[in-house]
Amino acid sequence: MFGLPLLSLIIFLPVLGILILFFIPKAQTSTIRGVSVATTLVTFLLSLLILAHFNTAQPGFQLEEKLSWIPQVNINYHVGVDGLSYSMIFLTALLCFLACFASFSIKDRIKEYFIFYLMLEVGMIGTFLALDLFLFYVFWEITLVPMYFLIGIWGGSRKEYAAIKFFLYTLAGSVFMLLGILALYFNSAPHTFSIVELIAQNSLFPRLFQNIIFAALFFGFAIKVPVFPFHTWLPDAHVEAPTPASVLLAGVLLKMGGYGFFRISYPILPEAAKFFAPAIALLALIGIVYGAFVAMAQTDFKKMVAYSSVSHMGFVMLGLASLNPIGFSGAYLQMFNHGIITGAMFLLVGVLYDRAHTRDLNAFGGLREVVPVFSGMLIFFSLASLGLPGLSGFVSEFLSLLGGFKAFRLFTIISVTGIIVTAGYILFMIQRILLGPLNPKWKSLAEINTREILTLVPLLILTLALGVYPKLILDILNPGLNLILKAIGVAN
Amino acid sequence: MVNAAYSLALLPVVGFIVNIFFGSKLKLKGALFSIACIAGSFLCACLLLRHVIAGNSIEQSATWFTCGKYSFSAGLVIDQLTAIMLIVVTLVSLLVQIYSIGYLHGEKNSTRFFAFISLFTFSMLGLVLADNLILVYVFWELVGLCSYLLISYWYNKPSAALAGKKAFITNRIGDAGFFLGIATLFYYLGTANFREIAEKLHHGGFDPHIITIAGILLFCGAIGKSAQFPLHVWLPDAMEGPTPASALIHAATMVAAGVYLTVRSYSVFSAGNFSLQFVSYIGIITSLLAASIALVQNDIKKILAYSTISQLGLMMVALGVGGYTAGVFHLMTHAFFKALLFLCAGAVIHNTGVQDIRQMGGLFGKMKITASTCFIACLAIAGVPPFSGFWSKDEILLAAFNHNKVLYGLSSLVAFMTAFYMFRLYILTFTGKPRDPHLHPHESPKVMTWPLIILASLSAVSGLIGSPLTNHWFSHFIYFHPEHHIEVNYLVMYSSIAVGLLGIAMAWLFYKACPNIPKALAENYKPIYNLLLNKYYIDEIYDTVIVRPFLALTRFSFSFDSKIIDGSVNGTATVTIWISTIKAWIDKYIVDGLVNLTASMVGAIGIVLRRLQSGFIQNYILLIFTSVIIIVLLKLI
Amino acid sequence: MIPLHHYLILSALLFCIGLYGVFTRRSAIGILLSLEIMLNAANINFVAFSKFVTPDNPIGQIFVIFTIGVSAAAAVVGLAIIVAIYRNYKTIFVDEINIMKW
Amino acid sequence: MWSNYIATSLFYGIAGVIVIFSILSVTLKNIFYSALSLIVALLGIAAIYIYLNAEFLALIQILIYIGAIMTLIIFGIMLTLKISDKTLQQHNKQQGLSFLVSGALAAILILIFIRFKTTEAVSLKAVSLADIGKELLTTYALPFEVISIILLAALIGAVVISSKDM
Repeated sequence: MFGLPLLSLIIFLPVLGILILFFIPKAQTSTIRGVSVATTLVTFLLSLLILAHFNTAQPGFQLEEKLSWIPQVNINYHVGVDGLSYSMIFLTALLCFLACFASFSIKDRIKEYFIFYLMLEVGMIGTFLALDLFLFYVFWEITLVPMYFLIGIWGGSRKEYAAIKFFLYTLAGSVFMLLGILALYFNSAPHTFSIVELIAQNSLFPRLFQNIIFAALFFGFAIKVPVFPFHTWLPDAHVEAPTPASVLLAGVLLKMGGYGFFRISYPILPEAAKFFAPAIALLALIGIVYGAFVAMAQTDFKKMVAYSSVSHMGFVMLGLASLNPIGFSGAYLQMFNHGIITGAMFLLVGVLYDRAHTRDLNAFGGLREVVPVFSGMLIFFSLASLGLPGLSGFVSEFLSLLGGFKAFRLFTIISVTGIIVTAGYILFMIQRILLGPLNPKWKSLAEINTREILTLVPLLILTLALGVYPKLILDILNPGLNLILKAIGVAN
Repeated sequence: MVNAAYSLALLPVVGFIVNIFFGSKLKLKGALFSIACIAGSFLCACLLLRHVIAGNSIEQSATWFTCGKYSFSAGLVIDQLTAIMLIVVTLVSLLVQIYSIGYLHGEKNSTRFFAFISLFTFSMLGLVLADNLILVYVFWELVGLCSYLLISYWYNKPSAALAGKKAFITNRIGDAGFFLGIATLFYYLGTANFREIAEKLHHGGFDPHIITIAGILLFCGAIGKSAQFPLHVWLPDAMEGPTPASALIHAATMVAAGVYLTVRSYSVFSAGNFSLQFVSYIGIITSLLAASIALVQNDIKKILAYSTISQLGLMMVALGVGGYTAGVFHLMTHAFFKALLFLCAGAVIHNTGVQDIRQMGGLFGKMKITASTCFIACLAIAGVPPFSGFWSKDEILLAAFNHNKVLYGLSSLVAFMTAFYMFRLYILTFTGKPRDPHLHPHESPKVMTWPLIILASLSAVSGLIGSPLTNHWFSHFIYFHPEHHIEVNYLVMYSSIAVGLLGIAMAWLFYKACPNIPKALAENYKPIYNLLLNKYYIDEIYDTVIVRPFLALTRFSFSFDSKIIDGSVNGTATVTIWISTIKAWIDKYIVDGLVNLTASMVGAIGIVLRRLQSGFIQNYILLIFTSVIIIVLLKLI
Repeated sequence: MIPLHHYLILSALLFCIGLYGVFTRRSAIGILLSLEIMLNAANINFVAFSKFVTPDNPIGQIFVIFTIGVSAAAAVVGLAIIVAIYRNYKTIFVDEINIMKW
Repeated sequence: MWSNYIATSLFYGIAGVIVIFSILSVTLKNIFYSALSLIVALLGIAAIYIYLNAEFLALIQILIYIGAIMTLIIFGIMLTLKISDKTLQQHNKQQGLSFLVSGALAAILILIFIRFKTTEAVSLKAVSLADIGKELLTTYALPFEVISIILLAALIGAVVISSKDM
């Protein structure tokens, strides 16, 4: 429309918000919040506008923009959108908009907070839209900094530890990723950072080279996802981060890892993808079962949700490793659904924590009597999280497992125990918080307020809609996934 | 007609939505609305039944979503089996809801109950209507959810909360197997649609081992949902829920879903080479186990729960020995009389406030309608002709007789025990003199008794449709292999009557004529008595063998995670710091030593020059200009 | 007619007087005053050179206009800073303002 | 020739006044008197501008320096009351060295400047105000605008810095 560079617009719109924020005195909190909400809202509307200009049935990238950036080394500002990135942008824009409301409970250094918040949005959207590996890496790193500060300044009691751990851990992964990217650049002919061109010449890379690069990239992405032995930064970061940061961390940042696999590792290094598939499936299996086990043992609500993320993201890896359309759809859908459901779960944890100032599961009990609406919401999203049919989590877990079953029978059979344990810890959590006799300490606990309800309702509707009619999103994803499968060379 | 099917399924959803969102305002009106919705569903079900009896069937399917070349469809199928199930579900649901108005009278927020019941009805109808395994799986879990919600309806009671959780997780274990079964079939046959599966299997050419494994995996789901051994433990605990919910979910409909699934996918079972035996073995083990436990239980609902498990086991036996029709038939009659029994028990509990049958007694005089309907239900379950249970049980025994004599003998034993414990219950509850003077029972209101009367009449006569009197109409209506000629085996029939009557007589002897016998037996065979009373210690065994090690394992995982994995991360950091410390030492004393030497010389000079570093800006300016002058002078010279 | 070097000498003297003030004054306002003297010395040079070197072109004068503008700005901002410092430390003696001094 | 003579001696008189009052301005103990002496010196410089055929500058010198900047400085002195207290040491301890350095610098500069012995200007044509205006708004339009912005920024900056909140 009007020939606007929609993608650049959506990436850099939050920058405009940041610039405006610079000129607002820090005392005017309501103006600052208003500007931030407006920025995220416009970004979200832009994401809808992109959908209107986006042909979902057409595979490949659309609305591409390409500008020469550093021509000496063939680095371009190259962005484009396809079904895979679109779904992630939509998720990012939506969660940013909603978490912005949850940010109202932040009370100190509001201006700095929102500046970092919007900066984070720039990085996230940019990562999902970049088609140039260098640009991708830049955006990828941009997300680190604001998140570091969000955790380190507005976090909980062990915030410094968590923030530094998060930063160093993910940075360590990024270094390997950068090495991988550079190796790809120097081994392509002509030297290029363009993802599209690299995919086109993916058959030229020798097998050993592919394996090494895949492993390097794997570190970068796997730490972000996080895949089993690299997951320990996640619980710490989640527990210490303020609610909106947790939402974005779980909802979007983890997806960047999965997105990296889909967008870069798999199509560019198909031989390695096949070679490593069993190993990834094994890690996924461990992640699913082990994450669920550890979640079961938690007494901290937020930590439990954090470990459930480890378990749920295991399904993404399982679907990825399966290398078939069902598994891929399941994995990608699981990324999207996990963003929505776990985002909502973190919002709910935040709602509870704001009122009770504790997250100890054993400290609650019988809250259903006092806060029925909150309880309804919590039960709804918990059920979605445990994969109840009719809600979105089910479809993706089902497809991941179904895809995994085709490729790795034994692994999947063991993974299925994960969904049993998941039911266990989720219901155990519900039992400890909502059921049982009312702990008299919470007799006058305040009910969830309208702002918080309105924050959750869009997520609720999406969860339900995607659970009942997953075609809505699968139709957007399918062309992109088929293209990746074609690039890997798996017969569709 | 398709519209009827849609409105049949969607009306309860309307009831659910209205009640869950506006229930707190609507109160009784919400309940009535929900009943109206179910009544509408029931009418639709009747219409559909007529349509099906006329020889039609409906099948409709649409693409749900696609992944690459794989397409998942959603659709409904209405054939004879579905039509019967629809009638059973909607009718029992309708009656239970009417009954619940009376039962939950005065309960705070009772609309929540109606909302959940409506949701359950929808899910159950969806389960029955679904035309493929994946869709069945969806609704399968949804009914499990409703069961969870209704069991922990009184959420303040910790035991109710625990029971709900136990039910859900136990079911999930079965569901995991169910899922794997679906996956196996999906990839092996390329479809999950029941009709297509049957067609493909009919053409043959499949590895029977894989089909057997698939069948057994599917049956895992049924084991969980229908509370078969070894996953039966949740059903007795589920009695923590309100009794009407138990009647609908844990007696009549949901627990029968396992049987329904086995029936629906019967082609898979019969194509395998061991799966049917497996079904019958599980069925008979469950049946014997539950019936023997029921002999000595004292909680009225627990007895009924074990009875339900036992009857479901019998249905499985029927299916396992090829009695396809018999299984479905018993499912239907059982739904009526077991729902009736539960509702009667509910009326008793509602009016007396106790659940222990040893505290009851002599209620017949106070609650005539309840007692007489309960009597009819007991006759039906005990297998006394012409009540419904007789005809269906007779068919099961006949099928077992034709197939395997040992199973036949054991099934007869189950029938005997059933008759015994049911009449033990009846005699202790309704006859004799009141044992507890504090109880002041009275008859329930009409809104509760009418459903009892309707169900009682159904329990009495519904068996006739499968009896020789109607020329086995039912077996011509629902069948796996069409059977043209059905012979009546009088040996089986008479022995079945005899077994039932023997059980009744023994109950009368034990609890009416010589009340000392049970006590003496319990004294003399104390280990056996305790074993039965404690349900073979299965819960305890599970607790020690599975639950505790599992929880220990979770704690171990967590400490493993925080100590070893996270420890290695932190360890890396620590090691880095150590290395830095060593490097710092080297830096400080060796590398820096040289530097320090230089530095100390510089320092000596610095002591002199530090006076220049006064920190006063004007001093600096002065120095600057002094330097300028010096430079200029140097230049000039 | 006054020769160019007279003007220049005058300006040199003024410059050095101003410099002396900058060196010795303790109060910031005093330093500011001395700075103004130095600026004026420079201005005199500009105008003088303008007259004697490029008589047809008023570039020197225009430069002085700019210098005056800048010095006005400097004085304004400088005074504002001095007033703010005075409000906080109750002194404007530069050797007593040592908050930034380590 | 007399007029020339008078003009020359007047120049030296004015120059002397400027130098003397400048010296007073940097040495007086009372900062207020220093400011007043500076005003006199500035007036002298304005007169020097007239000698240099720069009447416009002379006007500006009086208007801006004396009328604006000095007024501002006097206000500044009044706002910072304590500093004009006579009991306070107004000069620091490096006066001797300072005198030497500035004296040396002055000597050097004078030695250098004395070589510029151009007596006569090439043209005695006074630069007209119109010329200056034309140049300012054509050739030097950009610097002119820049200086306006600098002034504006200084204005705002001064208000912000000295506002009570800081």
